[in-house]
Amino acid sequence: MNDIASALAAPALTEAAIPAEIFHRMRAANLARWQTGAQVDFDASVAFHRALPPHKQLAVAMRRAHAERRCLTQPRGGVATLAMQKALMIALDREGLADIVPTTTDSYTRNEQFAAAQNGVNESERLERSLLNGFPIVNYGLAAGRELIEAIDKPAILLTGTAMPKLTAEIGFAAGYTGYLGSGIAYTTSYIKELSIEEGIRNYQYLDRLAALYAEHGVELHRRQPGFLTGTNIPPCIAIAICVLDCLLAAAQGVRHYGLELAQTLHLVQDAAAIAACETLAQEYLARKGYRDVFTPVTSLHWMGAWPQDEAQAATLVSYGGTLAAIGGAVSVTTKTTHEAHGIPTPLANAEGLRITRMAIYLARDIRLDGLPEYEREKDLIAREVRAIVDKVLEMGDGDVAVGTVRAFAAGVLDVPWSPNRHVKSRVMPARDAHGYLRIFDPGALPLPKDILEVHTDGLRARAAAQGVPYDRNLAIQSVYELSEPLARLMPN
Amino acid sequence: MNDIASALAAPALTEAAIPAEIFHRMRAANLARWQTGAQVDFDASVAFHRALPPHKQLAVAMRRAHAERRCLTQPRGGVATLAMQKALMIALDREGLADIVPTTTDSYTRNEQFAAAQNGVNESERLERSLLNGFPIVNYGLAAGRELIEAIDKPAILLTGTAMPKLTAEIGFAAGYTGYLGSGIAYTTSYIKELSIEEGIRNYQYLDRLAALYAEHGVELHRRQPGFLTGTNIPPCIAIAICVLDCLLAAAQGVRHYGLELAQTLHLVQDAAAIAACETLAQEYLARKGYRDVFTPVTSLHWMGAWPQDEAQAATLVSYGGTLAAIGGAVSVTTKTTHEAHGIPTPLANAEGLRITRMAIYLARDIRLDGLPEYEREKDLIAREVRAIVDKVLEMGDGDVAVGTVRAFAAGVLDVPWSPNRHVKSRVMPARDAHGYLRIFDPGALPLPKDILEVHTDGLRARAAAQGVPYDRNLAIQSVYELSEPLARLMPN
Amino acid sequence: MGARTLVTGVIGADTHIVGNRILSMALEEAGYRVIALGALTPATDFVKAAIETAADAILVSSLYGQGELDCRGFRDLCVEAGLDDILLYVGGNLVVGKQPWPEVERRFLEMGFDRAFPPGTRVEDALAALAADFDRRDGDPPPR
Amino acid sequence: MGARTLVTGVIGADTHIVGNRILSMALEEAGYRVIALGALTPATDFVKAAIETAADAILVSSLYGQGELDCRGFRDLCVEAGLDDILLYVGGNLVVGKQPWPEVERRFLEMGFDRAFPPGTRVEDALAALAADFDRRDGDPPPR
Ligand code: B12
Ligand code: B12
Repeated sequence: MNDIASALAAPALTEAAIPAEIFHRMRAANLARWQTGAQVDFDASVAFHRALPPHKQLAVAMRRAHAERRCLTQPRGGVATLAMQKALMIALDREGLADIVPTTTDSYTRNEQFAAAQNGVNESERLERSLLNGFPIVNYGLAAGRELIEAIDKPAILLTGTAMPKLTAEIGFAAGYTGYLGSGIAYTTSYIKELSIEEGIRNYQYLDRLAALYAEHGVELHRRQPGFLTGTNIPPCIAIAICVLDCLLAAAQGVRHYGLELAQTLHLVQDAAAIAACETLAQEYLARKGYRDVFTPVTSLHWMGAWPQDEAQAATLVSYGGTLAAIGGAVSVTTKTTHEAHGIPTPLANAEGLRITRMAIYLARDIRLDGLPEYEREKDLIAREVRAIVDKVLEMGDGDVAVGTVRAFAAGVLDVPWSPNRHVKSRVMPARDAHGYLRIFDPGALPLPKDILEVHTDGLRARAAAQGVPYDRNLAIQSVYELSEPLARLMPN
Repeated sequence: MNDIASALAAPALTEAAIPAEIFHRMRAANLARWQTGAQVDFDASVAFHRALPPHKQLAVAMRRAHAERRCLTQPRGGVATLAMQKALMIALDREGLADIVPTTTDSYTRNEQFAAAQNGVNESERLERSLLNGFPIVNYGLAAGRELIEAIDKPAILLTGTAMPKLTAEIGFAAGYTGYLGSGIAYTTSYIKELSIEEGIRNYQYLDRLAALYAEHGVELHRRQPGFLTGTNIPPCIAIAICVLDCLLAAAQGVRHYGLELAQTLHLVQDAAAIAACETLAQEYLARKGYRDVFTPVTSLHWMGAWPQDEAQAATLVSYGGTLAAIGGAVSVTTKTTHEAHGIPTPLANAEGLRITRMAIYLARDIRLDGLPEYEREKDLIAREVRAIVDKVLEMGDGDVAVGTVRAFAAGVLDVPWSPNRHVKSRVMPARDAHGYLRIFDPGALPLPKDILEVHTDGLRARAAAQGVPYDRNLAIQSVYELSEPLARLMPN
Repeated sequence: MGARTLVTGVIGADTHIVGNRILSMALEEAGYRVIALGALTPATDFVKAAIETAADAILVSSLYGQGELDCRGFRDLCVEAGLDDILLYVGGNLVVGKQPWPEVERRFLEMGFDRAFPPGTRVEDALAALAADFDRRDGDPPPR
Repeated sequence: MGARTLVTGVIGADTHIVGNRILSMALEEAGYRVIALGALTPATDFVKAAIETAADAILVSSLYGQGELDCRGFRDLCVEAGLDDILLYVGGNLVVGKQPWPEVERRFLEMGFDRAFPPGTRVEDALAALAADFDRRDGDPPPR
């Protein structure tokens, strides 16, 4: 199907906005791929969105929170059946006081295996427990989506970790979801094995073009980029470089409201610096490309790497995750739970994670690090790293972000650690240094200046020395496990 | 009994060390007050302490942690019977990874109602659950204490919130406890209604003289001052002023290892500033009085005011409590649990609180705020406040700390919020300001300079304005409840 | 009929004065005559004060967990002193540890308290209960 | 006898490659010949690879929770392909949500896996199990 879609799109890949009538034909082809696609009526959808009260519109909520320097809370959450999903979303809204209520789609839907998803629904109903890791919204279709939107009193966002978002997005927006998480570079490098970066970019150009179409009709949606990538020790410079590139691609399609996500490193100074640098750099490159009116709020994500089995240790990661987001000045935080290492949380555990986080935000609401020497240094470091990478990508694309990105991944100039995707070199190897900063052990072909790489290497050599272990790749592997280790090993008496 | 003891002491109150042979007679009289007193053999006790391995000596552990910039964890914990107490201490050591294991005495023992304590033990054995809020170590005596010390592989500290520590300390030290929490000013203002400040000071002069006697025999004990006072919104300047005065009184008796406790305000900057200022100011006044060799490590205490009933919110206070202690550079942290608002925690919940805290310390281990403008400002503010109070006290005592303290409380120059003690004016009223700092709403007769009081008043007026409430005493009462409020009220969507 | 008189205090060896003081202030503001005995108050002192002031109710606070021991026989003390049906409330963290409230409540009602209040009770709830109980009593015929 | 051959991969639509990759690296370092199929691998691809490489064992990873659906009939596929008694391991976060491990383990053993490994298993445990099972098999008479 993607081939048809891309055949319909501009023959050669470019960042340029998809022309209206080509997009029109692309949509028709897309919606024809599964029966529920036929339920989508664009004008009716626009009308529905316009009728939504402001407090159920995520774009409004994010702009307000940004203006008032508040940090909103949002969990993840998806289960197999409509009844279960409705109960979950209500619990997150009421018991969890979530400011933003999610619908996470299941992994069959993410890979457009709708028949398998249907089987998952049936089995879940038979066994009366969810056998899917998310809600198959494409199978359920428009009416079910509307039922969920009406069941809650908050804005809703679709979390669909996929490189193939086109049907899910059409149905989700039509149902009344006002937020959509996903992007062409980030998700293609992290959620799929065979799909090329080019295809992934094309698929999200469709989604961004669709969001822009809603905007043309007076409906501002919250598009969001999942900068967490593989969630596994992603150094801020890699996450932010890809945030910037995905953002430029979205802006080119006409998107003017684009959130940026950063997974926490769990180092207070590095995270605060990364959050600040992320928005500054996005705006810097948007301005360079001539976009002066794109809103780019930053969302901070609770630790995305391996979690400890001990729920006490996990509670700390949840609580600290709220602290980091608040002190970093994030506009929202995406929460996890004490069940993280074990499995998808129960609604109760999920709501509890939200409250732990919310309390942490309250306590740190007015704390900022501006003026702290170490913080200012780290911000500058990150900015220099990101510019080195992004400038090179733009150069390789002769100014075209889409083309530059594809070439850069082929060359390893853009690289993502621990990527499942065959089209990503995944040579870059991050590790945690002596002071808890995430640094780069092996840069692969990342175009980072020598003096910057020394900062990384020094910290990592210091760690190896402090632990009395050799300075080798095992540092990177140890760092994958580090925060999941039991305290008796992590911090013995 | 206290009358005899004080009659035996120097007739008029003074800070001067109790002369050896007078102290000898005081000890004899004291140990004769309850049968287990006869079990104390000083030389045998000294021998036992000398035979303890270093890792079971709290003085050694605190000095090491201070040198290595580590933050040790210590819970509270006391139950009625020996069997229960032993199981509790083993759980805290093994399940909680506590660096310091406590024995909290019950409130009858704290008030020397040993017959009532015995009844509590009997009832607890009959009903097979603890009806006492601590362990009655005086009733159980020396052998039981030794059994507890031998059951664990960590240093042990006695937590005995009392103005009458003389028998408990004799038996505790003899049993092999290497740490003792308590001081004449702090506990007399917070734990008793009728006893005069003078009596309380005399009682702790006895205890400090006893610790010094052990030191003379080559046994360094960890004495510690409970700067948390009434635990209810104590502004750092009041806590630290009393830390300094209690410390000077202990030094005068010959103590050279004296820990200082500060309850957390739950404001990151204020707490870090208070911890730093506390040690600096203690050393400043010790030097002024000519003591150059007193070790004064600071311990940070988890929130000591009213806790939320919601265990999710409580988990955040526990976790943040570890973060604040680590970032503040405290040498140890005293932990609470998710049960705090409900009742004395189960051993499991207590151990869980320790692990939540320990994980938080690990994550923030290398974070410091030095150079952060707001932090440096707050440190200076606290220093100026403390000097204003302490200098006035020393002046009122014509240089004698004991005399000055008694006169200062009579005049309200020294004052403690929410004190149960008739001899404390308790006119001072703290409240939380617009940015979460603990400030002083009504200073009573505290000798704080006008410009400083304005800093306090401005922040509180800002809060009243922000909340649209009148600027009155209710701010102080609201502030007592604030952190115990459910999130739906504290931070609505 | 003049203002009702209430005796308040924290029973036993219990130093927790904050909640009791806030409660006493709130009761005064609500128009009651309040005899506040403060922290660390023996059971007998409550009764003595109630007699001396012809109190209508005694509000006992216990936070530290040993209230289960301190409060035993409290009603008997009152009866012996001739305060057969003075209104008796108790509130706070009444027992040691987190225990199911209904069970704790039962224990204290069996001790003869008219009402027991769980941890974290707010003053509004205390005021409402007093108002209700006094109203009922005003309705009742005077005790024999 | 040459090095044992192992097929590894993450089954179904599951993208979680980190643990599977670390595991595969560790198996190679331990001297095994490892055919790593990576993430998002259909059950049939495991079997195909096992036949082509005459593998001694298949190590299936499933982290995302849908393994309970993806792994059904896995042993049957092997049997149909003539791999009647190839050693089958499965590990990861095998089911949706936090469920009691013994029950989860039973489910996967009933599907025909020789061993199932709980969340957070370390590579050492995997290596130890393989060594033990291969030793046992070396002892056994060759299958009919
Ligand atoms: C502050 C505090 C202290 C301060 C007290 C300062 C002072 N002089 O008042 C200090 C630090 C000195 C302290 C000491 C101790 N404390 Co303390 N303390 C607390 C804490 C954190 C808050 C209490 C508080 O002030 N709350 C705020 C006020 C406004 O609320 P309140 O007291 O609950 O009162 C309200 C309601 O209960 C109700 N109410 C109260 N009485 C009554 C009566 C009636 C009739 C009615 C209707 C309502 C009512 O109305 C009040 C106003 O809203 C609580 C835990 C918590 N709640 O978070 C522990 C707590 C009460 N303390 C406890 C203990 C055990 C102690 C100690 C024995 C030390 C120890 N072993 O750990 C010592 C006491 C020594 C002694 N001799 O009593 C335990 C009691 C355990 C239990 N019941 O199972 C608690 C619950 C903590 C815990 N979970 O372990 N403590
Ligand atoms: C990192 C991570 C991600 C990354 C993965 C990056 C990548 N491409 O690999 C990203 C962010 C992309 C991601 C995405 C998703 N994730 Co994820 N993720 C995690 C997380 C946090 C860590 C996983 C990890 O790398 N661990 C470190 C490695 C070293 O350990 P490991 O993977 O467990 O593997 C070890 C052992 O399990 C064992 N092992 C593994 N396989 C085998 C096989 C055999 C035979 C043996 C013997 C041993 C063995 O050895 C390995 C090495 O020690 C876990 C939660 C956790 N564990 O903390 C969730 C988790 C696995 N993810 C989960 C989910 C649901 C998802 C999503 C579906 C999104 C969603 N709905 O929330 C998507 C997946 C989409 C898709 N199509 O698959 C759930 C699974 C739920 C369940 N089973 O009930 C988890 C448990 C989180 C949770 N509690 O909800 N995730």
